Amino acid sequence: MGKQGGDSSSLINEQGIRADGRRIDELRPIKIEVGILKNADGSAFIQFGKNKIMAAVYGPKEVHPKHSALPDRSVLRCRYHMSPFSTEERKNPAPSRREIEISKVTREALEPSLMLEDYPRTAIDVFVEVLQSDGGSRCAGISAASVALADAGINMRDLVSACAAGKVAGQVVLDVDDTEDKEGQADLPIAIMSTSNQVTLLQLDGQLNEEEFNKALSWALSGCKKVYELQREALIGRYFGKNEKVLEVEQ
Amino acid sequence: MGKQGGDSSSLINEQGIRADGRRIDELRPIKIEVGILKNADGSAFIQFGKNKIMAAVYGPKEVHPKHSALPDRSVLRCRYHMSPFSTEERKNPAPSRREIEISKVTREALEPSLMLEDYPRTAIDVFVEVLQSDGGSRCAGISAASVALADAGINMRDLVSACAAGKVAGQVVLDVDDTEDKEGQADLPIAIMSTSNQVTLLQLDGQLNEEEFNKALSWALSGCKKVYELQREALIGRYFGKNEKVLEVEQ
Amino acid sequence: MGKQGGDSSSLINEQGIRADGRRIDELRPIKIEVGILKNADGSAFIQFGKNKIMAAVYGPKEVHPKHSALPDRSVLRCRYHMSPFSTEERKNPAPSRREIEISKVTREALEPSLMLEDYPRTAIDVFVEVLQSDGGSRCAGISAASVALADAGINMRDLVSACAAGKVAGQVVLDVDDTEDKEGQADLPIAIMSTSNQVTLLQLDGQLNEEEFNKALSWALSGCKKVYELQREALIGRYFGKNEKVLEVEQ
Amino acid sequence: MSAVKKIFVVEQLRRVQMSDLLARGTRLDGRGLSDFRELTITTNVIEKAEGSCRVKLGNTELIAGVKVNLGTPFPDTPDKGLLVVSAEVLPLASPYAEPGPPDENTIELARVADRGIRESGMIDVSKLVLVEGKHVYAVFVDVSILNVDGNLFDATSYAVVSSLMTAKIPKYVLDDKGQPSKTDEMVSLPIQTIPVSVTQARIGDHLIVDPTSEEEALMESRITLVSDDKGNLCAGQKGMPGSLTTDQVLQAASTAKLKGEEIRSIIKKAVYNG
Amino acid sequence: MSAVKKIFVVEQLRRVQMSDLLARGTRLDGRGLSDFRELTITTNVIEKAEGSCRVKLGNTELIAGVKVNLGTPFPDTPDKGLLVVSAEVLPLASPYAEPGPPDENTIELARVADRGIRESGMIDVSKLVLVEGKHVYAVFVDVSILNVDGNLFDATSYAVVSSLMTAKIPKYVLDDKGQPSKTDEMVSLPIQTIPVSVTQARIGDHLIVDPTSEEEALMESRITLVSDDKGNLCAGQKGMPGSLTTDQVLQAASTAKLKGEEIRSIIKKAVYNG
Amino acid sequence: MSAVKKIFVVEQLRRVQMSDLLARGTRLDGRGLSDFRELTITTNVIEKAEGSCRVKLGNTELIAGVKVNLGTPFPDTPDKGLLVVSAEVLPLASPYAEPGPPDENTIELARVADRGIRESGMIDVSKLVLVEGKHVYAVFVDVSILNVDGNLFDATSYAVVSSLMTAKIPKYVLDDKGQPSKTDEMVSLPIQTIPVSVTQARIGDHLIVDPTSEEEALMESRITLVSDDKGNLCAGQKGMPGSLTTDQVLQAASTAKLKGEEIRSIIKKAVYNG
Repeated sequence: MGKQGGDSSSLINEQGIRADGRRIDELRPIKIEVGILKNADGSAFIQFGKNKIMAAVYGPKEVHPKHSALPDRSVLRCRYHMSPFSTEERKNPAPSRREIEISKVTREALEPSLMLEDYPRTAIDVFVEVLQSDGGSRCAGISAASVALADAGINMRDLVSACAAGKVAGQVVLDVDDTEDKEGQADLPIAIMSTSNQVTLLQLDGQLNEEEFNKALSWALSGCKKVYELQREALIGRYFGKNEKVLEVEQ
Repeated sequence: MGKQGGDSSSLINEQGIRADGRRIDELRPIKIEVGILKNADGSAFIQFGKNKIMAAVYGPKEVHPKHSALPDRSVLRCRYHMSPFSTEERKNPAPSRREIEISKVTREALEPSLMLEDYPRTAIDVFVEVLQSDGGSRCAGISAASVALADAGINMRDLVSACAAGKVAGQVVLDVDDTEDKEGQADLPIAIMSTSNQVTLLQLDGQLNEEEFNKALSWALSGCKKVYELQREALIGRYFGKNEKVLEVEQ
Repeated sequence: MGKQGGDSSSLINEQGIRADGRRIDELRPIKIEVGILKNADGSAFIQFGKNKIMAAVYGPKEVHPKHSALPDRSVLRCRYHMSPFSTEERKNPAPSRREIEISKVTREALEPSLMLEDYPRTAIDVFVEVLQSDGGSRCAGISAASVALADAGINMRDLVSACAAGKVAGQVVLDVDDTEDKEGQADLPIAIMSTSNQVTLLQLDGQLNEEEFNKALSWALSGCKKVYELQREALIGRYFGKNEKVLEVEQ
Repeated sequence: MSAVKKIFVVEQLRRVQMSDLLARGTRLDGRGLSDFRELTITTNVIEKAEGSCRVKLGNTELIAGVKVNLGTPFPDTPDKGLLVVSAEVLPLASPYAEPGPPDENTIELARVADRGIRESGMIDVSKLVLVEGKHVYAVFVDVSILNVDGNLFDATSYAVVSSLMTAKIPKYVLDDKGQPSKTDEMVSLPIQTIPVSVTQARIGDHLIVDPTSEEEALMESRITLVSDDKGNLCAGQKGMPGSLTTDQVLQAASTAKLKGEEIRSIIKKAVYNG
Repeated sequence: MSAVKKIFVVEQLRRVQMSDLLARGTRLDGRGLSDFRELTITTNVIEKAEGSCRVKLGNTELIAGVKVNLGTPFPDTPDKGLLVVSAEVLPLASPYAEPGPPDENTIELARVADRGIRESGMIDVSKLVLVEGKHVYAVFVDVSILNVDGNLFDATSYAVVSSLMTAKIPKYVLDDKGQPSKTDEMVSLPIQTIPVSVTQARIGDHLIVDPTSEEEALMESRITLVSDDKGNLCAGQKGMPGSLTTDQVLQAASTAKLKGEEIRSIIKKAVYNG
Repeated sequence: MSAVKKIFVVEQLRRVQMSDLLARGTRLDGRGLSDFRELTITTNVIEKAEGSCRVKLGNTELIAGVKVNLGTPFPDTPDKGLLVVSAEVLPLASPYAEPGPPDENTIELARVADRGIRESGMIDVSKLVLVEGKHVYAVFVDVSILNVDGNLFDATSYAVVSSLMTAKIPKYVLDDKGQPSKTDEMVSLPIQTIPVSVTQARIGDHLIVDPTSEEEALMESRITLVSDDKGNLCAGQKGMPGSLTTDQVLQAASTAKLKGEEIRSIIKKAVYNG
């Protein structure tokens, strides 16, 4: 259902503080753990607010059936999936149309960052499993998947970092949570490659005028850059620091 | 449901005129347009009463998977499908058992006319899409498909022309429409190759005694021949006359 | 649903006689017919109480797709399926999770008996169709399938013979029927290769203490051996005696 | 000579042999062109079903079972009970049968069997109503095909018809709240006529009834026509990628009526004396 | 030279040609970078549907139909009617379209069209309620795509919007038992705004609107933005495995608004004068 | 030597090595034949679920979550609540796991876990009824398997049992119209016993508990037995295309009881002190 109906007046108080205590330009707490699944070639676990998401990478690997292989590069495949217990109401485990769409945009958000031409005739599988969802799960999943791809040693131009901005109670806010997504006016999830400022994911649900759109876009970009720092630290912690280092966002 | 229950007394008046104004041996208005889809190798659009049906042909073309190819001839494949908005109640887009059966008899009605042996190791795909249905859609679809096959340049012995007769309010009638199909006593759809008088489709739903059967068969055959004239004119119009000529049945 | 709820007091009377007149250690009547389907390479029909089950074998035969063949042995495939009219309430013909599990344990019960290494790069298909079910259909199906495999001439170490024991009204009983299965406390279906006493199927539904488990296991084994005698006699009758000899259990 | 060519030659030879036989009015198994194989119908073979039978037509063998429960009528026919005919060619039945959802051949088979029952008015579905628009009997006839040797259309139809004729269903009455409640009384279905299917195969210029698998492999087209007690045709289906002349259609119709009466008496005998 | 290499070379040549053209501000078919192809909308082409239209955008051609019936609202939105948008790329439409359940591309297409309608508030779904939590109108818009030549996103959106605008649905009233009953009166849907989708493709450094299939084969990324009557953006979707700079995103947003107004007037004209 | 032969030789060598170790009473990872790997159960890891836990059994790792809502009981058990156990081997978990509907292995896994819960009477389903025949609690336990390293049967069972033990579900009461209405009170599920699954693999003549993936690759058969608080066996499943002697079955039963008590105390500690 559209975002026009909700009474969102209680979502931001007069001091500009949101229902969960955040400022309008503040991210939820984020933790990233790297390399925690034994079998996967690369993996990462992200907590992004109440989102708990596991990402794993298998590959580069042989393609079945063979005729779906490409002669000049690897085939990137993604599955975004929600565990049945991850949502308020039990989710049917069969993939919904929403999950199929998010799987597609996740793949298209990650693909520009990868040097797939280095792995001809192979496939790279990315699996994103939402164990608990809380608004913004596609962004959190993309950020985790990019770290898992790095952990798997896939050659990449840059990490992909994702974050949403939106409009709640008439104001542009950073990082929309579940309640704000349902009762707010707009959600603008974005993914970027930070060093080159290239946008690899953009979706918009809900109404923004041109000024709000520009502001939301710029806030989302700055959110992505904070996520990027945490992704980098998690990878450094994994490879150069103590294992399974847990990093928390400081603002 | 069977055809026994309907009170069909109002379907033909005392002057022998049917609910839509036709005589008992009169076809509904028919228009055929040829070659109107840009991508298809051949196409035709038919209006047959309120039926609006698009037929397209792709092929001869490579077969996937390869082992389903035949060494001595082309494989003919047909899909008869109804758009969700084509019926009174919205139709689920997944193929129904009825559509699967009609796809099969459509293929078997067209196949005798085609020189499939001229195209070994290939496939020819025929797609019939019912955009609006009004009783007799399988016949109209077969007639359109045969024109589309000709438009695609597939070698053929003859066009296939289809038309139904039936029994309504106790009388044999030509070309049963939707209301007559639901409230009438019998429907006998027929397809023929006109020049050789070979029957390539025959189905019967509902009760006819031997005399009625003979009469209905002979009326249906004469209906097929009228359809054949229109098919021929449409093709001639397309290839020798002005493009997209629209022909109307004159009776 | 679990087996704790039923009031099973009426299932065995004071003389130790069960609802259908059997003693607690008595099998239901059993008939086995061999080779009754014309097309199958091997077949058997078993009546086991009210169970009526047909088993057929096709193979060894070519495998499709080819890459699922094994270089050193045949692939055994099993389908256990119930006809829609076989149960009290009409059964949906699509395979249920229960049927998929039973297909798997049936295959695993039969496989130890077969010399699959004698037929590399082939497949052997076993189809078990329950025409009427009455408790214990998986055991009856396995016993029939083993006879059908022998009828197909597949090299085997031994026949596989199956039978259940259980607990009803507080007592261990042999060969649980439908009512006893629903209202009893436990069901322990077993399959063995008789000459070597190897257990190839074991499942347990419901509660048995260690002593009851030992007793039920030993009773089920003795039931299997009676089934074995009938399987042997049916095969001898088929190949050395008069065709389609019908054998009844004598106790 | 390539393998493909060899198969063509063998098939060609069989075609010639068959053609010679048919020209002399006989068939591979010695039957005349309009002779059925032996038809055996054994009723009540599945005690748990409301009606059932096993049909053998030569080596073609199948079992039909009727299950009846209460259901809700379709919105556009609130005054009619439900009747659903399904068939499965079990993978036991032939080396070519595959497990899985029904393919187009099996769907056609079940729909043509259904059409014969429905269009003949065999069952008076208006008598299967307890509360109009709310509670009706739902009659399911399922056919499990055990062995395939040609002419599944007729064998399936006979099995469906015979199992419906033998069915005894529990009578329901309405309790004081208007809810249906089951009684111990068992009643027959409201049978109005006995539709009989007769399928003919065209091979060359000949029409033969009740083809075997071997004959079906050579047939160019097939026509199934169903007739009722009064000799009306009530359902029909041409099949296979070949054609028929109109004369052949008319000949098929008259054979269908004639042979239909013969088969009808076999069915009646099996059901009423069975 | 291998076949694969040859294809690379051909594609490379086309890319260079396209790039040269775009640098000069023009395209293969002579259009400017922000020119749409001719858009023709014919309304009420399916008389049996409550609303319908045929859309041609260049050679891309499709038909949308609206069907309305009564339904039960979702438990979490008892005060809102139902609106379901679906699309099928018919196998008639392209040599690459396959029959079968919708693939990820078609799912995305339908979801993005749906998003534009829903998030713009085009239909006031709160007015589609007869009895809260129990009886609501269920509006189905189905799109059958007949010929594919690029920019399915916009063509689909225009077809959905136009067919909703033309729809006349039967008015229901509640009878004395509170049950909905159909009247003869036909009413329009509660339209609040006309959302317009504008899709742009990035090829190299250039953004072009309304790409053809040929242009789509060379595009690196795609961005669809939907704007409403007041110039608000209300839905968006970046697609394809390439990226966009933030400047390109802002440029796309401003083009979407501008071109949106142009297209909106074509839609209005077609629907109100059609 | 062909590739296939080489694989046989390698497998043969591993088999010999394993066999030697087992004969000396030890295993590749140093465990004794009846030693479990370390079992770690962390409860309440998914705050949105009514109950949840993360189970690690060696490198096998999974998460279970309990969701509870209201449902309608099955017609044949109107006096019992609903309990549904499902499992998915996520494609994250192993290079051999494929996305898609559950295969026969996963179906068996979920059904055996379900059997242990159901047949032990762990949950008193008769207490999950609000209005007989109409409104009952429906308890869904879903298991997402994150990493596969053998013995999924036991790990899945422990996760299901522990998540059910930790679950707190909203209490419903009946309003004056007899409709269920949710209260703020949270209650535990009616737990009657703690069933414990113990799976043993036969390799040669040896039975070992809690096999790793490496051991499972060499096992000939597998037996899972579930015991309750009182030492009754309440569910069992032999698996894999090998056999067991009756002595091995009896030995497995007695080991299952013994090790079951050990594991039960680990579960209790994790849930009650967790």
